[in-house]
Amino acid sequence: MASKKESSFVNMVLTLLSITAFAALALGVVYVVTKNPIEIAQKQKQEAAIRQVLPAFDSLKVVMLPDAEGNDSLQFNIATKDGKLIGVAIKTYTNKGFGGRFDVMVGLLPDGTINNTAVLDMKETPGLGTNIMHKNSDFPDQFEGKNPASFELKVTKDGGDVDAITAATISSRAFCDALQRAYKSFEKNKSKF
Amino acid sequence: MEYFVIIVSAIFVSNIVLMQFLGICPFLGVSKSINTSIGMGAAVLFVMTLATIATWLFQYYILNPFGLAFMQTIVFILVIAALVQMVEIILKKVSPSLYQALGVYLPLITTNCAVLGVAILTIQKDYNLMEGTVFAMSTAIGFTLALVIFAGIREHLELMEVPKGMRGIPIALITAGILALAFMGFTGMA
Amino acid sequence: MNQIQNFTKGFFKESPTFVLLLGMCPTLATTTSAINGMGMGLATAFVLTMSNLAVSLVKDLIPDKIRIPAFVVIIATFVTIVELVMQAFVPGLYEALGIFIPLIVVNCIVLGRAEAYASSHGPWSSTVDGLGMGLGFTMALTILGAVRELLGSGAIFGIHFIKGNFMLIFILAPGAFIALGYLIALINRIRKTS
Amino acid sequence: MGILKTFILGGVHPEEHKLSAGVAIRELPVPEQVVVPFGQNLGAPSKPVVKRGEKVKAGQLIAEASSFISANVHAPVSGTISKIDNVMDVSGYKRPCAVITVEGNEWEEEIDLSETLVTKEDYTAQEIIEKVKKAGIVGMGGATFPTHIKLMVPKGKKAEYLIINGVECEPYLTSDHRLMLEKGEEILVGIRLLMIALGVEKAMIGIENNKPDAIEYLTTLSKKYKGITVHALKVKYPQGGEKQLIKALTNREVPSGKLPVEVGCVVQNVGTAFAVYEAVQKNKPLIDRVVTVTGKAVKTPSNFKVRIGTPVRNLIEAAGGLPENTGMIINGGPMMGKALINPDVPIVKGSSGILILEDEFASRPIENPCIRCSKCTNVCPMGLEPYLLSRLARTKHYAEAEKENIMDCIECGSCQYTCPADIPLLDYLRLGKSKVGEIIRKRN
Amino acid sequence: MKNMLTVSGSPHIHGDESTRKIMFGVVYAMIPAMLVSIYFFGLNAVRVLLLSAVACIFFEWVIQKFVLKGPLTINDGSALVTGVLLAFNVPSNLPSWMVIIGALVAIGIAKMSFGGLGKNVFNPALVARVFLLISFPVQMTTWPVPKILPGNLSDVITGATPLGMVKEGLRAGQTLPQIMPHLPSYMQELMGQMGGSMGEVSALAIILGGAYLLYKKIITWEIPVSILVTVFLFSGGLWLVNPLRYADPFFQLLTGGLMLGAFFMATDMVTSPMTRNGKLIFGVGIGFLTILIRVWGAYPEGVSFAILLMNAVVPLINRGFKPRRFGEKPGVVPAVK
Ligand SMILES: Cc1cc2nc3c(=O)[nH]c(=O)nc-3n(C[C@H](O)[C@H](O)[C@H](O)COP(=O)(O)O)c2cc1C
Ligand SMILES: Cc1cc2nc3c(=O)[nH]c(=O)nc-3n(C[C@H](O)[C@H](O)[C@H](O)COP(=O)(O)O)c2cc1C
Ligand SMILES: Cc1cc2nc3c(=O)[nH]c(=O)nc-3n(C[C@H](O)[C@H](O)[C@H](O)COP(=O)(O)O)c2cc1C
Ligand SMILES: Cc1cc2nc3c(=O)[nH]c(=O)nc-3n(C[C@H](O)[C@H](O)[C@H](O)CO)c2cc1C
Ligand code: SF4
Ligand code: SF4
Ligand code: SF4
Ligand code: SF4
Ligand code: FES
Repeated sequence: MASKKESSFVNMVLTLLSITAFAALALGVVYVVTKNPIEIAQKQKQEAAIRQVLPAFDSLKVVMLPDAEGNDSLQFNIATKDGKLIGVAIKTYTNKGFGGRFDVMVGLLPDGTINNTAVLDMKETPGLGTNIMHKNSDFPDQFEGKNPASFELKVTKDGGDVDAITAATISSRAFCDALQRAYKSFEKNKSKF
Repeated sequence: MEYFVIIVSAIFVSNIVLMQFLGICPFLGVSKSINTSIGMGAAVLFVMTLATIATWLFQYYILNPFGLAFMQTIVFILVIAALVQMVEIILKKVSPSLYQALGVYLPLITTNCAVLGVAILTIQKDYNLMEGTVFAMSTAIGFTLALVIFAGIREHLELMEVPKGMRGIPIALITAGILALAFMGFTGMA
Repeated sequence: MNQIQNFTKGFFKESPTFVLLLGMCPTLATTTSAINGMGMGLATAFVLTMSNLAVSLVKDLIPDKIRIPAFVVIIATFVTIVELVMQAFVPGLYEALGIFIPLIVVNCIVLGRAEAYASSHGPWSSTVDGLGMGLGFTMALTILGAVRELLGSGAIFGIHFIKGNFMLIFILAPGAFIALGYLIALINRIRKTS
Repeated sequence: MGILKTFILGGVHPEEHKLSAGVAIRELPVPEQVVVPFGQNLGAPSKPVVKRGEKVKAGQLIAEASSFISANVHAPVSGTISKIDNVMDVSGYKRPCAVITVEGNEWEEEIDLSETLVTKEDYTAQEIIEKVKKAGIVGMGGATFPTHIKLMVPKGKKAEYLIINGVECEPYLTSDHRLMLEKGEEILVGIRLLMIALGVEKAMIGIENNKPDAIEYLTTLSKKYKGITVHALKVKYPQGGEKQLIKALTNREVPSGKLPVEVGCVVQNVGTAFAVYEAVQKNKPLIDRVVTVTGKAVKTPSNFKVRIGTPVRNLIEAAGGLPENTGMIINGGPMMGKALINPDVPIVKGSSGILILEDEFASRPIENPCIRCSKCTNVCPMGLEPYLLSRLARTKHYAEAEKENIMDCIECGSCQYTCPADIPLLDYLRLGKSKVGEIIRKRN
Repeated sequence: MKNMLTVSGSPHIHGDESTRKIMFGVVYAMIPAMLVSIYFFGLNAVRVLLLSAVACIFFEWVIQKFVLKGPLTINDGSALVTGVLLAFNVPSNLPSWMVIIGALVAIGIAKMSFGGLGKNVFNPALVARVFLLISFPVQMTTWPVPKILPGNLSDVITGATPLGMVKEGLRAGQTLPQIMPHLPSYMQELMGQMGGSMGEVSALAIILGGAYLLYKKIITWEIPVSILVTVFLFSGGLWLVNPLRYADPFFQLLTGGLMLGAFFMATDMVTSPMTRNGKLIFGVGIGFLTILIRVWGAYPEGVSFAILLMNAVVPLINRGFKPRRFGEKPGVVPAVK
């Protein structure tokens, strides 16, 4: 076995440099190998929500448009197929959640009918508030195919048409709030797409 | 208002130790007496703030422009380690009394995941430099708060006959659990 | 100590979680379910094994004074590799474990084993040590995850025994502390009696 | 009478049971044999000056002060020193004692045995102190600190008040009460002498309000004596503690670890004042004292004037004999007194009472966990935290115990008396105090 | 005479206080509230009360006998107090097995893990209550509407607590004057005609019990008074600032578990400070946190959390607020008149 290297300055610098070089090399290789998969994974994640809430499309245009009050703007993903508008996926939000703000992607058909929804990220309580997500309950199903023009986006307790999740009225209400925001903004900006 | 939310959230609602599980090791290890807890808290406040500022600058002026964001972990840990070293050396020269007070805790902090954790969280939350600094300081205050409360409870338990099987870490964890339970009362405030 | 003992010590006798009380943060944070615990454990085990091997290979080339920085660079490299690979191939799990993957770099089990074991043992022993400790850590996290998942959601590895949730608190922060506290007390008791 | 004075912090009020308050002092016959311990005072035991077989007269010096804090001991009877040996005394330990077999009734010549009141005051302070020292007077309040030392005010300090302790706050005990009723004049003369010795203008007698007869009697008498006032106090234990009494009468607080003279006070018990009278005016050394024999099961609770060295058994016999269900015999009161191992030990200068408790009071209840009710803290007259100090002592945290002022504890027992969990707090406190005391001594 | 005398250190007499007396005093003080809860919630209240008390005592016995193998102290009555208070802290229609889990948490986790009576840091009944609240939020926030005997023997209707209604109404964008008409009147709140946990509904019954505790000197005034005054002043201040958003102070005093907390739970001597000033600080902290949580937090009610949070700082308070030591201010040597 080789004897231990002494801690001279040159030795130290050399060793650190070579370790770093090796590390950089290894990382470089892995980076190159994983670069593509990561990009795909990330793109998929972003688009997954949009694909989930809209019918099949072939091209997507992203614009930021103001909300109904005009003091904030929302991300509109305008989807077309063969050049024809088939829907808009709006990234909307609410501040009224149990755990504060959460984001929802909502897909609206050109006439304003809700196609589908997807909750993006939230801090609601697991097992309660999280029931507003598809994988946990059928709460979101009740919005599909409803047009907010005729479908009151409020929980029944407040005189609306939405059946709230038991013991999670707050989250249910917040969810409605997010959809309402999207719908109003959609109505206001209708002319722009 | 923005800053107020960051502060309340970092100290109470999402307390780093009780809700985010960062810095558990010093929490369990250094919290045996109130005085050391305060010392540790002060040291963490100091290092966490500096580290967050330094790593933020690295992230936005070196990593991002050169497309090296994937090197975040390795760069941050080296920056923090170097920073702690530097702080130690400077402190020794400039303020021996402060060094006396904080010195023993500094090496412990390098490997404290809370410091690196906050540095990374600051980037993840897209905070600007000012927000990041406030966030880091509030987090450190939240850390100190939890540590001092906990130290008080442990000094108290020291005088009690805690059952043999529960003495030490188990009762400390259960106390932390109940403390976390109590902190859930702050839910929704920010 | 033969290699079998060297391998198995991390599971019980020197369990990093229950006995040495190392790496408590990821232990508490990532065990909301058995599968998350296991994922975190495996990621750590990989870094631990590889860095042990790497350290034992280069230990004689490193001057003493820069030992720790050198180890940190080695460990950080493997952590970054794990990050990139997970991001690419298991993005869901990567998301769930969040910040605790990069934090493996400060997990004292990893640096601790590099310092305490790999820097004075050969590559083969070091690899076995890392693997044993890593899998011991994985086992501990999986057990804790399973307990919390069972009590919190009435499920293990996602297989539900009851509809809906059970005691929500065990998925949340307080339940993590409490479950780990009693697990450690229990293991202490078993160790004392055996 | 308006609002009665008392101390502020803490205190308890146990049932008083002053069974013998109306019983006049009787002189107990001299026993056949007395046992006189040489160490009857706080401080160093005295050095014997007699030999075995030697004949002594009553009042003759048999042991002299051995060091600064020490006091003379005199033969309480006339007779022969039959033994000088280690005999068990009230402390429960075997200590050097002189055993005297009583023969005849001879007294030292200069002692004036008449009952006539002498009110002569033309003594110098030095003369009085010398006489007090010679007479072997120690504090009769129970602490048995040599009185002449208390009379020598340290340089740089000045005494303003002489405080006379007629509080007798312990339940059951009545010896001071009777003494005040029966020897009021003598006590007041004694107080005048003490005032001269200390060079103070003012003396205050503090008496708890459960002795209205004594208050009235002494108030009337005190009009004749310059500078002496009598003060009725609210009944509250441990008002007799000197720091509490000073607080009650003067609203001054003796600082932690300091002596009363720090706030210009010197405290003496009424019995001490009486002894000073006898020593100065009658040349009589301290060879007898008033002792209460009491207890609910005792046939005739009484107050006796007894010679030092008389076996406790004799007193009990004179009060109707030892009751069947006796569980405990206490030298002193129920709060601070010391349990005796057997009734054959002798009465000493500090014995103010013999209390007999029945079986059911004798056994200690089982200790329960502290429920942190803070009652002990609320009753501690020194503002301490007994629950904490006892835990610190038990878990050997002596340094913290010192910081928490454990040495301030006056061992009054109020905390233990009140504790609903029946924790023997004072036992732990004494343990802590002795350990901390050791540490402090080592440090100095 | 027997030749064995007992020799022990002084003092040789003892006052007539005992742990058992204190604990049973608390049980007696809870009788009015128990009767009210039975009056309003019927057999269900009896079920929960009995189950909770028996389960608490049972778990204490099992743990002492088989786990700790120490002396048995179930006779001291503290487990009974915890049991009844736990029952007071849950809705009367809580499933039995949840009550039992609550008892296990109170006794097993919050009390016996620390070593039993006197050693716990947190109020056991409250730990259990919050544990249940977070574990079973649906069942713990489904309140049967109080109905007067004997009508309450059968159909259970559920309604919200006044605090819950206020919180929800505000979240839905209503103002207080819009919400208030739907709430019970002050008189109803005082008597207990409102949704809520079993023991917290009637402020009057609780005050009655509290008065008994004060009279018996089992508790002292500092904690309840400082809590109530703080709540009154803090909420009153907010109300003056904006009566549309902040409920008035009487409403805050009469609703939720405030009275129960102030008289029966914050006063638990084991988990509260030792000195007068400490107790005052403790009470002010509880009052302040309660309103903070009620007004700005996610939970409609904050008393339980507030008490637990202040329990945690009791060791610090005890360190900071020492009794006044005798001779502490020796500098003053006042003249005597
Ligand atoms: C620990 C805990 C977490 C909760 N989380 C949520 C939540 O995420 N979303 C929600 O709407 N309500 C949540 N709640 C319930 C609310 O406090 C409130 O009771 C409920 O929203 C009212 O709904 P209801 O009218 O259906 O009873 C939670 C309650 C508890 C105790
Ligand atoms: C070591 C020691 C030294 C003392 N020195 C003096 C003294 O110099 N002057 C004095 O007046 N009293 C002195 N005292 C007496 C005390 O102040 C006090 O009167 C005595 O201890 C009896 O009080 P107690 O019965 O309240 O304990 C001394 C006491 C002790 C223990
Ligand atoms: C708790 C406590 C209670 C006391 N009660 C009395 C009392 O009631 N009467 C009394 O004369 N001395 C009492 N003493 C003793 C006094 O503190 C003090 O020693 C005595 O008054 C001094 O006078 P002396 O030296 O003449 O005895 C008590 C001491 C303590 C510590
Ligand atoms: C005035 C008073 C209030 C009490 N309050 C509670 C309480 O809120 N919760 C509880 O579990 N026990 C309570 N107890 C009972 C007892 O102190 C409690 O079980 C201990 O905390 C257990 O160590 C109380 C006791 C008293 C004397
Ligand atoms: S070294 Fe760091 S990560 Fe490891 S146990 Fe200690 S504090 Fe935790
Ligand atoms: S020494 Fe004891 S018995 Fe005597 S008066 Fe003082 S307190 Fe009472
Ligand atoms: S014995 Fe000591 S601690 Fe107890 S009350 Fe008396 S002075 Fe205070
Ligand atoms: S009186 Fe007894 S139970 Fe109460 S605090 Fe003091 S020691 Fe504890
Ligand atoms: S893992 Fe140790 S502080 Fe987080």
